[in-house]
Amino acid sequence: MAVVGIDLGSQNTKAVILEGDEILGGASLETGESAETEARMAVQEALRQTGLKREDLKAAVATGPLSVPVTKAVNIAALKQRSAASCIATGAYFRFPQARTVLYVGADSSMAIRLSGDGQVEDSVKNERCAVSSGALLDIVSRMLEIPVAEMGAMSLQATAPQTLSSRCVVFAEGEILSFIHKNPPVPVPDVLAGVNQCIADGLWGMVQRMGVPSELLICGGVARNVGIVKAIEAHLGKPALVPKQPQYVRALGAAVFARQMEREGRASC
Amino acid sequence: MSNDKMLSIDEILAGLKKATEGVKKQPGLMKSIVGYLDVVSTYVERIATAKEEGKWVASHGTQQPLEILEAMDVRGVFNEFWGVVSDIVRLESVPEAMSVSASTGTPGEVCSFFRNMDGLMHAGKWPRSDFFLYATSCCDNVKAFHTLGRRYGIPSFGLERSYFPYTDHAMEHWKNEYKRLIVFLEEQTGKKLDYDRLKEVVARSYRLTELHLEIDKLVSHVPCPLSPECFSGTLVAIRLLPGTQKGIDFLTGLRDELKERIDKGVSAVKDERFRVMWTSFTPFFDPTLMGFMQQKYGAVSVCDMLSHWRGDAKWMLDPDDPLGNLAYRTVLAPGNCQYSSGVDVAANLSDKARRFKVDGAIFNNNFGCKTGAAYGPIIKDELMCEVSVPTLTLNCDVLDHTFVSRAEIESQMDSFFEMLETSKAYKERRNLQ
Amino acid sequence: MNTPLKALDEMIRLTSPFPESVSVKDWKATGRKVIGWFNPYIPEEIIHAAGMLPFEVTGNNEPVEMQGAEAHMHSNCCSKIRTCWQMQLDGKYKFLDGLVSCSMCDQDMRLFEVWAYYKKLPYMDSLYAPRKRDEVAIKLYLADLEDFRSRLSQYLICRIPDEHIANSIQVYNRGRELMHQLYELRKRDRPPVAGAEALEVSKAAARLPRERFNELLEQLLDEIQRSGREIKKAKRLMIIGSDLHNANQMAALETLDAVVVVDEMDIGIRRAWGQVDTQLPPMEALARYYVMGRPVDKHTWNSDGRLEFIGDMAEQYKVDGILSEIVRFCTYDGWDKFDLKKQMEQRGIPILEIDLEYGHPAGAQVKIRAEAFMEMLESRAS
Amino acid sequence: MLTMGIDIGSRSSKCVVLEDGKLLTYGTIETGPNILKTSQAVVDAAVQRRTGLWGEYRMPLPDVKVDHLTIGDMACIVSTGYGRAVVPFAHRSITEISCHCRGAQWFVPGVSSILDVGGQDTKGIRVGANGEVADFAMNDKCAGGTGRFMEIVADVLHVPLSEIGPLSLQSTKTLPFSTTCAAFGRGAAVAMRKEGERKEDILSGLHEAIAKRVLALVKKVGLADKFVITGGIGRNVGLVSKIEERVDGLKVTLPQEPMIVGALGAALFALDTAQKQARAN
Repeated sequence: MAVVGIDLGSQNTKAVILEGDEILGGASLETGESAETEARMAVQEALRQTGLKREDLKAAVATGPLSVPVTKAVNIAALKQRSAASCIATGAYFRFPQARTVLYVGADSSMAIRLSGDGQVEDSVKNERCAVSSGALLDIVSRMLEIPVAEMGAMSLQATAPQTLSSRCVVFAEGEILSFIHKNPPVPVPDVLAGVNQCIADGLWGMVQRMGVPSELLICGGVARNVGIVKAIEAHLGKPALVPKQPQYVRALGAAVFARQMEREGRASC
Repeated sequence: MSNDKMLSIDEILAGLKKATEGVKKQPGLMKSIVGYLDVVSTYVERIATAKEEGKWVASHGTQQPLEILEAMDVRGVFNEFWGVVSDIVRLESVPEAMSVSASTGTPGEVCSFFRNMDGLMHAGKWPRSDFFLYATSCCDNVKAFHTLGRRYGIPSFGLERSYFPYTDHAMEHWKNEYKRLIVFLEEQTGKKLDYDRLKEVVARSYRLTELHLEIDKLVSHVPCPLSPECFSGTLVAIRLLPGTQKGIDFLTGLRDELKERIDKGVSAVKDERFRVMWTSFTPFFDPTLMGFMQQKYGAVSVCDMLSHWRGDAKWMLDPDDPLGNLAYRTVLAPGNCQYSSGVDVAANLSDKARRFKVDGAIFNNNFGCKTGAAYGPIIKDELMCEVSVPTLTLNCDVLDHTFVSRAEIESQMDSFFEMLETSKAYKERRNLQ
Repeated sequence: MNTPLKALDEMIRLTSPFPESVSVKDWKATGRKVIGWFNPYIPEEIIHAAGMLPFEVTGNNEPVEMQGAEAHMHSNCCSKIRTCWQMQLDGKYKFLDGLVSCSMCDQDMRLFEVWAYYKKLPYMDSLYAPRKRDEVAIKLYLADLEDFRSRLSQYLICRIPDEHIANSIQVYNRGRELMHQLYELRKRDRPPVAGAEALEVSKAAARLPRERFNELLEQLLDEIQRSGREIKKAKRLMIIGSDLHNANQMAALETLDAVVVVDEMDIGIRRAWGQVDTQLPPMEALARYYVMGRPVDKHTWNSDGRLEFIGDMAEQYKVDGILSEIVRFCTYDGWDKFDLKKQMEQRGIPILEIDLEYGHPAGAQVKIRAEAFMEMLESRAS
Repeated sequence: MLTMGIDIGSRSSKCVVLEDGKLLTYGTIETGPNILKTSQAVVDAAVQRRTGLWGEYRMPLPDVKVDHLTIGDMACIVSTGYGRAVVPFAHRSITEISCHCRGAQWFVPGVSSILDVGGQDTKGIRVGANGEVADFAMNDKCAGGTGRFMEIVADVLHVPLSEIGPLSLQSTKTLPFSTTCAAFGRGAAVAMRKEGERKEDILSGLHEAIAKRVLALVKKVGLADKFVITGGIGRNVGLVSKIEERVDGLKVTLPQEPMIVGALGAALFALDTAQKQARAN
């Protein structure tokens, strides 16, 4: 029985189709005007990959940083809304049951979650104001330095003398970076990027610590693809962290797992 | 003209009158809401009419012995309440006042209660005050009273309370401060304090305390009989009109209605799923939030830190020593619990959580409140290990509704209440499975 | 540009690396205790009289990256206490045997609580300092001081006698006297020391055994006399506002054509002003000095005196402009801003307000303001 | 005598050439990652009379050939703005504060208060009796009221910066908007969109919030007639109208070309220096 999980992120909308324990397909497309449309398109794309039809989807769960109803989008009778935290936790636990702390880093917001042994959320904290601890800064820097976000992580690892950003404010951090590249001679790009990643990682580490010192830390969300940030967090952690192959799908996967549960509990039929 | 957005006292009065008419028509509310709004309107009206009635007006902060003011025909304007009532009447007023405050150079990072006052005074919309009264410990913002007093030529008097108020010399000093306050008031008003009248006021104030404690017991009943519209009823009576018959009548009515509701099995919400404690202030910045939480999550607000009485609140030690009683009262009284060490506040709240059978706590981390910002985590950790009550920390501004969007709050509450439901402690508390 | 000051270099050597410095290590090596404090209303004399080293808990010349401090205090706390707490988390303050704070500044008190809750030290104490300046306040404060002395005595298992305190008062008075002399020298048209150097001196006062500090300061003054050292800059500045321990940041400002000749900081001028009355019983004398003996500070409710003091100093030191550096979220400085600006304008002294995070360097944000301010002073002059 | 002013801002760069204090030509481009290239490019833009940013020219320019001009022809060049320190061929660098003050008076004689909303810094300036900077204030340690903040929001709404102004004027209700944090502001905008709020209303809320903040800054130093808004933001009719609502009947004066006020001020300072030198020898 196939089910779908939909994640309405602030930058990308993702859909993951799950059957049993197998992920059949996953799609992600940029968030634009209407949550409804994107949800529909994402599901369609995912269906296309699996060769399934809309009717084959027996249940759906939608989630995201904002609880926006998308019932119209995917006309599946059994559609529920689950909170971001639960879906991240469930998605993480599904593949990495050993994870005890989950750090989710999205475009605008990030979240640290402590899990119980059976994958339940024990505590969670969201990023604070005036603290660079989300992907926001990465986009800005990427546009400023004309470097694709995808390459920023790898590039930062070539840093020889990483710069320290003193400001925790996204805009002022940008200002500081400007003053680096406007120096004469300009600071090498990798050193700037290393500083950016370090700054974000420090902000995130503060959140992780609120959940207590983690035994096993899983990092997910789109920004987890930035190896520079992951490395910087691992430096704090003192050991490798768990990172899924496609970290950006964890929340959608969690939603799918909830959908599967619904479907199994037979709620889908009624 | 942007200044028009800022509320004058007359507009507040009008707004409250309108609200009173509104609730009379609105079905499903507690009867006491009328009395509630009456207490609030009376309070504001007393300030508006003070001058023509030959009374004085004192703008003041927390920890004031309002009974002394009452006995000396001095009517208080509690600066924090003024921000709260502004939000009830018109949400746009406070942000406007605070931008005026910013234009005077006051940083946007000090307490909004005071920035609101700062802005309204600058725009000439603060209630005309004869003098300012303020007190410590903890909150450093009270310095604003002296600062603004200096700026607008309003005499001010500050009461100094030891950080640890229970030592003999601290209590002695605190009581002595009240004596100095009386001297100050007598100089300002040219009237002598009538101690017999003070005793009567104090006696009525103590009656209010007793009623408050009765009401607390009723509210701790499961399911909770108290609806959001009357949530701050006790606080309003105790903090605005202590020692007045009006206050007593209102709380008596509230108590009786709660009894009645319990007997009839009426509760705040049909399906009470969560009992919530506010571990700093309640969400003044969004007056509709509590009602919303009930509807969406079945989460009922049962208690908060602001209306907390320390210990057993038996402060009437010696009926013939009103000052001694009051000195003791103000350190026990609601609204003063937070002026203490985080560990002490956490202990008080843990005890409260037990008594009110709380499932979850919400800590409003007011951007401008340094005290809260620094002891929020201690309270959170204590509640978890003492009574296994988890806390949701909301970063917000105590008065400014624009600071954090409802969508933001909702998404955090979604996560929080889903988490609560699956937590072991919750299941045990509700003996589920 | 200028002859180095040997005594100052020695102070810096002894107080480095910060905080567990050469002198702290030497002190601990002899089995003696170090008591940390972080509020100007804690009388170092009493700790000194107990044979312990009073050490001011602060940040220093480098910004401290927040890496978990926000787990115990939210990021809307003053960045000074977050910095100190982060340093504790980083193990920088493990040499402390005890900690004393004061509720005069709520943030200082909260730092103390967080410390007591998450990392208890053998001796932890706090006292209340009054926000008023009168006889009643002195009485209240004196009572707290006596309690403090008793608790410290219990910790020592030996009563701290009045004579010891009297002796410590002598030592600290001498230190104040010497620091005051240095401030006097900075009144010269060409001051002998830069603001950054003077800041290092007053920081050392709260980090070194006071006797040693006094010796070095005597040397320093002597060196200045003999070397005829002088600093030639176009503009004279005054720094006021929050306690900033970052001398690099001040040095960066002094790379402009200006020198800082005076300040209004608890860690600066207030350490150098006034004397504890040696005729009175020592404890009472201390209470009097700490409540009323120093220039009015921002913590006092009635800060009229503070604003007046700032104006008077600005005039006595013939400053061209005032830099008001305020650590973000500081309530006390926040509420003085408006009247401060107004009163200084009445005196015709331009004032530049800079908001910053504690310990952070003078980045582009600060530089541009300072440079524009200098241009403004320039155009006023011409 | 030719003098040049170059304003390397955090977002855009401008270059102005004066002939004996009269505007000869100017150009504007976006600030690129490499400041040296940018300063060259903006000079080219000026001599080619290109304004990359806000489209068509606003200022009438003398009808003479200028594309042959080089920096070598300049008697003096003054740089200002974020990158002022690294313009290789500048003889002097002066801060934006002084330059905006000077430039504003060229456009609007008798100006007394200036608001400049830059990418990183927002400035309020009070002009003294003799045209000197009498007082100034810049945004405190929060970026809420900066042009960059506005861009970040415009960006998530997929509206080009040049269009947010006109669009916001079509708003029917002003949504509450917080300026306390760029990342949160961005999130809030996305949230409102997802809840089906109209871009117009979101932008109107944004402009309202920013107007409050930036005006507080000017009022701090003293708001009086004539009040001038400089910088690219002067082209944002949405923000300007919100500001006008809040200046108690005062009229907002816009320079013909708000973008180049800083660069023009720099060019005027360059003229002073050049003339001094001329007199010297």
